[in-house]
Amino acid sequence: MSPANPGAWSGPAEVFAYRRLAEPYHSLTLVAPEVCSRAAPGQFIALRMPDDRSLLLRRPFSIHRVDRRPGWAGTVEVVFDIRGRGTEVLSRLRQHAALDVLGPLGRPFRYPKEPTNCLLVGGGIGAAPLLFLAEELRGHGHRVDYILGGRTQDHLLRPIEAKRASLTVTFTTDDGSSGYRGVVTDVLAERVRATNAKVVYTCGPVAMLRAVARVCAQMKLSCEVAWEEVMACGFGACLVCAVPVRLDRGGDDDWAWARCCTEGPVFSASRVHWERVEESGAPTTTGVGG
Amino acid sequence: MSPANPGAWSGPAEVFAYRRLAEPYHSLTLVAPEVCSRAAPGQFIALRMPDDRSLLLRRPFSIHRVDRRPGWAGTVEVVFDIRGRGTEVLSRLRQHAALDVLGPLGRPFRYPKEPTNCLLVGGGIGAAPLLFLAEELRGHGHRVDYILGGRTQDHLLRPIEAKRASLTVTFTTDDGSSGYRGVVTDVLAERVRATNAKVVYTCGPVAMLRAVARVCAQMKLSCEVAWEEVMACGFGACLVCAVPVRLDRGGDDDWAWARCCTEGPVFSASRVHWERVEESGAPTTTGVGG
Amino acid sequence: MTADRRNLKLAVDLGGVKFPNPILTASGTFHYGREFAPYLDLSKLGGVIVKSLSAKPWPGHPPPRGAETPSGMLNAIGLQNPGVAAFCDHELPWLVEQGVPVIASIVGHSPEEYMKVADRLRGAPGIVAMEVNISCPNLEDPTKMFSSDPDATGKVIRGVTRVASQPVFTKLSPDVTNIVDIARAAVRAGTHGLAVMNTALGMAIDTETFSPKLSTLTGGLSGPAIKPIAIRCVYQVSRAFPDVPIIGQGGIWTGEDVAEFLLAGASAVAVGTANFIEPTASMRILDEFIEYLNRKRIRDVSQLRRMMKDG
Amino acid sequence: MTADRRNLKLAVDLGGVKFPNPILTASGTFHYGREFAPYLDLSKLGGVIVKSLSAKPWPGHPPPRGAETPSGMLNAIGLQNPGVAAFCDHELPWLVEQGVPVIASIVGHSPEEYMKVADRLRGAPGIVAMEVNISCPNLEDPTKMFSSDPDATGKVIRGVTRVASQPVFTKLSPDVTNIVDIARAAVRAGTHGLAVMNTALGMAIDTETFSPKLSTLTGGLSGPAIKPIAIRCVYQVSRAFPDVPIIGQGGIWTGEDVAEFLLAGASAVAVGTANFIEPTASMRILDEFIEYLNRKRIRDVSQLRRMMKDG
Ligand SMILES: Cc1cc2nc3c(=O)[nH]c(=O)nc-3n(C[C@H](O)[C@H](O)[C@H](O)COP(=O)(O)OP(=O)(O)OC[C@H]3O[C@@H](n4cnc5c(N)ncnc54)[C@H](O)[C@@H]3O)c2cc1C
Ligand SMILES: Cc1cc2nc3c(=O)[nH]c(=O)nc-3n(C[C@H](O)[C@H](O)[C@H](O)COP(=O)(O)OP(=O)(O)OC[C@H]3O[C@@H](n4cnc5c(N)ncnc54)[C@H](O)[C@@H]3O)c2cc1C
Ligand SMILES: Cc1cc2nc3c(=O)[nH]c(=O)nc-3n(C[C@H](O)[C@H](O)[C@H](O)COP(=O)(O)O)c2cc1C
Ligand SMILES: Cc1cc2nc3c(=O)[nH]c(=O)nc-3n(C[C@H](O)[C@H](O)[C@H](O)COP(=O)(O)O)c2cc1C
Ligand code: FES
Ligand code: FES
Repeated sequence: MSPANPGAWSGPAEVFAYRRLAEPYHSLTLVAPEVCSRAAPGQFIALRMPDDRSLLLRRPFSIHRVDRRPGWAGTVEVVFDIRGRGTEVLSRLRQHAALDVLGPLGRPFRYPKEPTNCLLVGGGIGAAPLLFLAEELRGHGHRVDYILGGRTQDHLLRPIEAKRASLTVTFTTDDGSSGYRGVVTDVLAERVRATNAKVVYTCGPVAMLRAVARVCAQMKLSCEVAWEEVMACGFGACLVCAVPVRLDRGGDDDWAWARCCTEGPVFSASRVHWERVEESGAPTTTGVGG
Repeated sequence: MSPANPGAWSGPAEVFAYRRLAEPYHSLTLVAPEVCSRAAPGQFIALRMPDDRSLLLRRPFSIHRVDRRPGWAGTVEVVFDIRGRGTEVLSRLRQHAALDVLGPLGRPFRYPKEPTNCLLVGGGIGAAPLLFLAEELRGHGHRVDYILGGRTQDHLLRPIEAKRASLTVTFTTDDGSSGYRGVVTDVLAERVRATNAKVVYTCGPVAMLRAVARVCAQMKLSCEVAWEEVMACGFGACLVCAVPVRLDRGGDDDWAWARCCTEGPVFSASRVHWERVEESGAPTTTGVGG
Repeated sequence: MTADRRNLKLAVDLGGVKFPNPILTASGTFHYGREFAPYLDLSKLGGVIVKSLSAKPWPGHPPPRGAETPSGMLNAIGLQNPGVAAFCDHELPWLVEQGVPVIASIVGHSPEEYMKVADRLRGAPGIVAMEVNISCPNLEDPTKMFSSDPDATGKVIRGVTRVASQPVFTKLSPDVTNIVDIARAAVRAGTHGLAVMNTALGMAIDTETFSPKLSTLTGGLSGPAIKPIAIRCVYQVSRAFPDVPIIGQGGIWTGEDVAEFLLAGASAVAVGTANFIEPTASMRILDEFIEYLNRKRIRDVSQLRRMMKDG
Repeated sequence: MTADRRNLKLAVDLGGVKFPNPILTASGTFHYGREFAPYLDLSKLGGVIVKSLSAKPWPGHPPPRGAETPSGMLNAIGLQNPGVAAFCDHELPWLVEQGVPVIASIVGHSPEEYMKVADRLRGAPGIVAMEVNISCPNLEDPTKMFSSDPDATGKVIRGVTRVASQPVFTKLSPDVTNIVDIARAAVRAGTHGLAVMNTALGMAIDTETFSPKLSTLTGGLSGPAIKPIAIRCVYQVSRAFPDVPIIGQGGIWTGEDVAEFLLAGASAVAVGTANFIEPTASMRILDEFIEYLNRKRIRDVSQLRRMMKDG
């Protein structure tokens, strides 16, 4: 268990609680004081799969919330939906189970220097890091408003907590089962004006990030996006998690692959080279590895 | 869960109890009525490794004991020592854990037709099936005496139960820490005479089986040996578990590989082609599989 | 069968060879079927590929013949079998009686030996096809397997197709520089289809005893560990020969694995090592595959071959 | 280091190249070392083989670049690297400062490109050896990798050994019909040692989206799944060239795995994929290996090479 500094902490954590949330979502709270004390919104932890050695790689999860109550071992909560075998295994864990954790990892959201009106835009499970972010922003004296979207009412992640964490919350659902019928970007411009927001923080599917970033660019708002890319290591060693970014000089041909896990997962929307972002991994040449 | 007939039963079993025995040995009792009701001494069950899919193959274990108390779901007990990852995983199982079982498998010990004096010879963990055998033999009206060997006193498998299950018990240990200092075959001929045994049942390391079989051949006693060979399937499909046996006509060149899992694990010592039994897998040609 | 098969087309046609569903059992992992009868209804299988048959009985290798590896296993059975004649007399009739299509896997040390087996099986009732196992040392050059050389492959397949009365599937080995070259040699020699793939050559050493875990040093690696290699081989071969039907195999464990092989270009699959751990694996996999088809609203299995998004 | 190293000889000498212990980190799985500094003391490693370096910067492939497979993973990074010059200016000095032997892995699209990299590294301080990654498409025939052809391999290695000031290790691919033929070509071309082996070509398809899991369709398979293939390759090559030192790699996860590779004939090993899951994997593996040596009363690691019981 190396006291990784500036690196992440790595070691076994005990499951403090597993909770089933609304329909598709699950919550896992881990006792991990070393992670808890250093975690910032937008960072993630990489969980090793317990028992099953055929599941080789760690699974990355955004830090959903931390509990730093004094005189109490700090806990870290992640929320997830079941996508495959790993998340299914995690959903079967119960109190006192042990889990190997690596974290906190990655570059967090950055806060404005001056008190600023901030708008949070989350879609589906992508909203995971936004509650934590809302609390921290308000702690730093910023106003926080929130747009929370999902396919249906059940896919709105922790709506009550969202209400508590921000001044106003706007819900959008594809089927209209709750709030506005449509997607977050349908209401974005209006909410920006209504809340007089100067900074937008967003995470969710790439298509949504792209749409939000476009609106922000048009409205000249600074925008930070939390990215999701397949990872193998989570700490910068493998180069699996490639995200196309403009280089500082910024010409359209002047770009490179950035590592989502260390240079991200939070990127300034203006740094992402959107033209090069594939929404589906359409195959190119054939690769030989390495 | 197929009602396999004449095949084995296959399905999930609940761990009824895990017990740590003397130093190197562990005991696992499973609730498996379908296996319990059909099991005969010398047969084995094949346990699938829980959780870890990287451990592909089932592990075969002799049926140590069954509990057929009326009005109580039948249980099956296996005893084992830790050889590798699989047995280590099994040693961490506790009550109520679920385990996939296939069994009972293989050809059991055969009993004499007439009331006969039987001598059981077990070495180390190899003694696993002999308690069950002793009970059944006595139930069929045979006299049972027992030679139980091990490296040290701690390696004598269930000595008290051995005493209960047979008329006389002779212990041998390599270091003399209990009973006769030496190996089972040092006392075999004397015990045969003293007990007037006509049939010998033995299991343990190949070297021991070979020595016991030799003595029995010299003394013109019928002898059954329980064999241990690496297995993949346990029910006759893969041909991994090869044991060299003489064919019925029995000439030295007239032999074939028998399947330990279906034609054994119990073989008549006279059927084993001892000259072809390798005690260490000294490599021959190079294989390509298949 | 728990899964819902209504208005699903499961039957597949591999260049004239018809199977009621695309899930077969792989050679050497199902013996001649008898051992599985207590566990499943063989007539529910797409087909059974029997343990490879030689002209004369082959004794096989001494033990140890198997070893576990991470998500896989090594084997060195040595193609033990009683010979094609004994199979026809004692095993085939029972197997055919079960009402399942039988594929005869054949093996030999020379093209002539392969032809002898194929000849013995001419018109044998119930045998719908032949799978030629060319992963076998060539007596003319025992350092090489037929499967590692296009010419040796061509010789064997030309000979077999000449005498065989059934369609011939050539079973390729992954242990070659370019599997498409071997496939081409087989196609030119008249093979009707291909089986992709056989085990990969591997080895394991017991660090306690310092001895190899197999009596033969090296052996065949199978199981989920090799699935990515098998998918790659099926994809390469199917894209090179789109009209040659392929029986995919290598590490199949779930219904999704079956879909993955069909997407890669196979027309049917064979379940191997999974049969050892779960005698009913083939039935579970068929059920899972049917559930997958229903979930994805795929009405005809043969559509999958054309659904992969590879630009 | 918890394990007891007293009167153990851990240092190894690979044809003049000395490492304090036989456990190195594999190219592309340790980047240039910086990312691991927070987790372990690099000076405790036998050596670091850096991510492959090309003459000019290589951008690498688009995502997705990785996928998990049973006990393994596929990758298609595309040899992304900033080029040998940037490495020498910005990375090498820091790495050398850590007090760990550095092996430079080099790659190119032509023998000339390989030579350019080797030339740029001539006499570079701290670089004790070069590993030539020939698992790269050859521009003269992009359907082939250098590693799949003895002549192409010979050309590259002859060129590199001519300009390199450090001993050269040629890294072989398992995806060939006869790995000994490629090894022979490298030895004849003057390679000082061999690295066995690189990833195996594999593929995976997402059955939900019908898309390949890698943007490049195929990629390199690594991890415990391939260990049996790597052990077989090391054994074949070491028995063919007993005097050529081998760096074994492929699926190493435990101290026993290290012993297995040395028994097969390797003189040192490289830990790869394990570094991703456990940043401290190399140190744990070293500890476990030392415990193994103590348990088996082996005083000098180089003894293991001669201890295998293979008749
Ligand atoms: C920075 C970051 C933060 C994330 N935060 C969350 C979160 O808070 N809640 C949540 O539910 N999910 C989150 N994800 C996605 C989550 O990592 C995947 O859902 C999970 O890895 C799937 O594992 P699986 O075994 O269930 O799925 P499988 O598809 O079986 O996984 C197979 C392999 O693919 C990888 N993989 C599959 N999908 C993804 C993905 N979308 N992103 C990265 N790797 C993937 C897995 O890690 C594993 O290595 C995050 C991903 C990243 C990169
Ligand atoms: C018919 C039969 C009855 C047996 N009865 C018992 C018993 O009652 N108690 C007991 O402790 N052991 C028994 N064994 C041996 C037991 O199966 C092995 O100890 C066990 O499989 C080791 O698994 P592992 O993962 O701990 O060891 P590992 O060496 O890690 O196992 C790796 C692989 O090798 C196989 N293997 C390793 N050793 C043996 C072996 N000796 N025999 C068969 N397969 C092996 C394993 O099944 C597994 O597939 C029996 C074996 C057979 C064939
Ligand atoms: C993500 C990744 C990147 C790799 N990059 C390189 C590389 O740049 N050059 C190279 O020679 N090998 C590269 N390899 C291969 C490894 O060096 C190693 O040979 C292979 O992964 C087998 O070892 P392992 O199973 O322990 O990972 C890479 C492997 C992985 C998984
Ligand atoms: C124990 C065993 C025996 C096998 N025997 C044969 C054989 O006789 N003929 C053959 O063509 N393939 C044989 N194979 C290979 C399988 O048919 C199959 O092609 C291979 O195992 C890959 O599939 P799998 O990973 O699902 O097992 C054998 C495989 C195993 C594991
Ligand atoms: S996941 Fe390995 S570099 Fe980002
Ligand atoms: S273990 Fe498969 S035949 Fe005996």
